[in-house]
Amino acid sequence: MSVANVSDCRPKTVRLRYFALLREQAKRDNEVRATTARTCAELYFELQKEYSFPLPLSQMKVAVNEEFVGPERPLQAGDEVVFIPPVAGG
Amino acid sequence: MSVANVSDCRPKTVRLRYFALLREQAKRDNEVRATTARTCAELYFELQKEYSFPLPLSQMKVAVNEEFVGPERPLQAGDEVVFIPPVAGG
Amino acid sequence: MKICQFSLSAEPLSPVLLSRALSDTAAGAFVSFEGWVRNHNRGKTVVALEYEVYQALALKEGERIVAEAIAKFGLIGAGACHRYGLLGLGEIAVWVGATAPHRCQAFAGAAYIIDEIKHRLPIWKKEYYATGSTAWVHCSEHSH
Amino acid sequence: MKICQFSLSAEPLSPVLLSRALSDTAAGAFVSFEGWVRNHNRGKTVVALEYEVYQALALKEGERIVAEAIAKFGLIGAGACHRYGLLGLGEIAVWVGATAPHRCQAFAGAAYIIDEIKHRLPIWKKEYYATGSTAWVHCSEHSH
Repeated sequence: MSVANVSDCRPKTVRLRYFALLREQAKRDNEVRATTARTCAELYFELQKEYSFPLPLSQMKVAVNEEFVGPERPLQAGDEVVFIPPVAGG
Repeated sequence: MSVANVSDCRPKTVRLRYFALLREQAKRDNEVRATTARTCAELYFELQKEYSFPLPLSQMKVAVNEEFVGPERPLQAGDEVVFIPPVAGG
Repeated sequence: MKICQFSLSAEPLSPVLLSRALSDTAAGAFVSFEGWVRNHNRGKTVVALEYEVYQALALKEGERIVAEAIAKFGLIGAGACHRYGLLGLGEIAVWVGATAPHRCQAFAGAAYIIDEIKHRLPIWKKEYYATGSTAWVHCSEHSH
Repeated sequence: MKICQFSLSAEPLSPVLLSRALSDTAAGAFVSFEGWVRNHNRGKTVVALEYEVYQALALKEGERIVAEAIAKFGLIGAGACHRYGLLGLGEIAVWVGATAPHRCQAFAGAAYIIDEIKHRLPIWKKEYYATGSTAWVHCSEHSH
């Protein structure tokens, strides 16, 4: 295991915000969470187990620190992560 | 010459209204006119000579009694005839 | 009942009042078009416009155009109003509004109405230029 | 300088004020789109809507969408405003406006902005039905 991976596995603290369906399902609109997830995708799987989110990751978009990112983006301590269920403007 | 054609050749009185370019060229916005023209097209040629209308009939639309008609429509006494130069709504 | 309105106005147009007439809680989409008097056309500086209209025929043709759009695109309602007389820069020369269940219909309907108005309505436009000259322009020579 | 505006509002939208911001005497054409809260969707009677928005990201994404439309279609200006919170029937959920020298550009620009808003803006819609039930709907399930 490389040094980088060891570093990735340490728990880090991230902030989550929940909207719409996810907010209702998680029964909260934000949380500060210590996680060993290395990527946004891994974090979603962790949350999905805990809150029984019905939507697969493939239907979500992901934003970190107020910008859209891919699901494989590595998580860093202090990140604000938002999983975005299907939207409906207009 | 048939009876109908004899009838067509008698002078009949029509009312004309002029708009835009034709109004400026004719120096009037309407007139009552006795004419032997049998059709709207013939009437236009008559007017074109008198007022030097610059536009050929092919660029005009014709309205009789507040409805669009073809240029070959027969003229009848009492018709209100309007030759419509190219329009520009909007 | 479908709302289908066409009018001519010597006074400045009010988009608020015109669109209010199309209010309908069955409509999800509203599209409006406004033609504004702009300060240039074909390379010339325009200072004002004058519209001259053959009212009786314009009202009939305008209503036909709006009714065609409603039928063609399944609109819930549509309306248009054309200004005439002398207009200054920035004033609204024509207003078109269309409502529909879905936005594609409303966009297509409004575009149809303004296209047909430009080509079919017996109304004429005189441009007043900064040079002092004027010209009758028509829709094959320019477009908004 | 091109006008490029996107905003979110908890209060009812005013099309007059929003369009006034786009006034420009170089513009010949103005097209606006309004999304209205309608009384039905997918066969159900709707009595109200609620929009929940991720404000910080929605403002950035909304501004990007409007800027893209200006660049793509050569608009003179464009703007959009999305309402959030609880809305009653007939209220304006979203307003889009685009100005251009010619009408094709203004129509295409306004249509682009609303299409992108519906698919990209991080905003969610909950429908309240006459039956007392509610549902989060998204843009693959319905359209205006």
